Amino acid sequence: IEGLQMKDSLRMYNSLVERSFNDCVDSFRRKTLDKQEESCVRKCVEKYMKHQMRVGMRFAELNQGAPTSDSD
Amino acid sequence: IEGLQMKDSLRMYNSLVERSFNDCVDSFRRKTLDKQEESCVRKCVEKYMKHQMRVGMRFAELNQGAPTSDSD
Amino acid sequence: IEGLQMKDSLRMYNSLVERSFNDCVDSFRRKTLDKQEESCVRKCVEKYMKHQMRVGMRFAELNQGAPTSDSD
Amino acid sequence: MASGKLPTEAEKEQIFGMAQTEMEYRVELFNRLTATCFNKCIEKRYKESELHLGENSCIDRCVSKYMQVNNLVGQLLQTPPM
Amino acid sequence: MASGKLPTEAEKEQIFGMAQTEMEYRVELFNRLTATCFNKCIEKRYKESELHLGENSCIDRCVSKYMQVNNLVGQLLQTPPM
Amino acid sequence: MASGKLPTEAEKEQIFGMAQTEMEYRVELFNRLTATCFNKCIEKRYKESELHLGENSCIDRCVSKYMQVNNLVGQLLQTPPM
Repeated sequence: IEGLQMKDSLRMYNSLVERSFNDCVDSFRRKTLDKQEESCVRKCVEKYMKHQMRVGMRFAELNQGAPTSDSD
Repeated sequence: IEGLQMKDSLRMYNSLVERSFNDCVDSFRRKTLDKQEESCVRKCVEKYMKHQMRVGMRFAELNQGAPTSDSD
Repeated sequence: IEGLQMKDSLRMYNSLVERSFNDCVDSFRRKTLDKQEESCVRKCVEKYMKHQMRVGMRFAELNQGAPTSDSD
Repeated sequence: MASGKLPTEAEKEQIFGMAQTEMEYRVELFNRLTATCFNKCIEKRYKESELHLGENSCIDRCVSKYMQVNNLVGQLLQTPPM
Repeated sequence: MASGKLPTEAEKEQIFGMAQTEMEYRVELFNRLTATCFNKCIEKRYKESELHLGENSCIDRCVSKYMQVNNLVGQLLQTPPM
Repeated sequence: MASGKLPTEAEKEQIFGMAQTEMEYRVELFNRLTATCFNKCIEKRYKESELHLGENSCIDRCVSKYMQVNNLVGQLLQTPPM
């Protein structure tokens, strides 16, 4: 089970790298990241982690049948 | 082997949920599905199952080297 | 470990088939590949293998901390 | 499993296998849900590192709708069409 | 495996492992083929729940062409490009 | 593992498990990197079977930048935001 969690978080890690690379890097005229690309990757990762945390909370609520705060 | 089939059908299930969600749900002004979205999901799932069944038949035929009915 | 490599190369194989099919086949008026589609698949596969080899060399260099030939 | 009896080794293994499959299913559901709602709700220009109000409420509704689709598909696959 | 001899435990395990890998390969081939042909052939507006004539013949040809590409790639990977 | 002692069976298994997970991680990194750089750098019309100069240098830079993003994400996930 521990091994499974480890594997899963490594897969999440790899998919986050791919996503931020795809969304932030489009020029291949240099072989190092420029300031703008680096800043974009930072924001992408932070946003993704916050997003994932929020999804996790909602997901847990729905699985426990708890009422949600957002009215329809 | 049984475990593998189980795992595989759960993966298929998850991918069908993702597909029908992506194709049918685009508005996030409410937190429940409206009639149109629900009907779209139903049709998507039914079409997908029929599609999969037909692909399965053709796949089996080709694997057995059986002649196909469709002329070139 | 050997089993893992086998599994991995079969996954690579399947993804290359999917990629070349997606990039090269768009018409479904016949049930056999025409000359142009077949030639496209051949080139796609050859390019992909050469690409993968080059990526592999660069990847290995970076993992060993070796200097790369391309200046920034 | 017969009631009033302790599970045998084989039964224990089967139960453990099912629990693992169930967990893998839930992990995959969560991962697909997370990626899908990120695509649907989050601005890709990444100007800020905070989620703004619109993104937050979009996420809540997206999770809710995704789980509804998940339940609906589950129902549909149990009752074969026609 | 030597002919005329029963397989040892280790050989049995190896054979079983190969059969499992082969099955996983075919399952993945089928899943990718199914998803790809759905993308190429099926109308995404989902007005009906039936497959219409055009979709059905598209599926048949798509499966046939996909398997041809599968075979062609297999041939190409066995003869290394110069 | 205590220094000066041989690893027990359980420790050996754990070490082997970690090595396998590490290898699976690297294989997945390599596969995603390969597919991503193919999408970013290679012409999809497939007129030739050779990689031309522009594609080759794009691949080199793409691999380099991808690994930088990989390292950056690793740093960011170790220092929690705020």
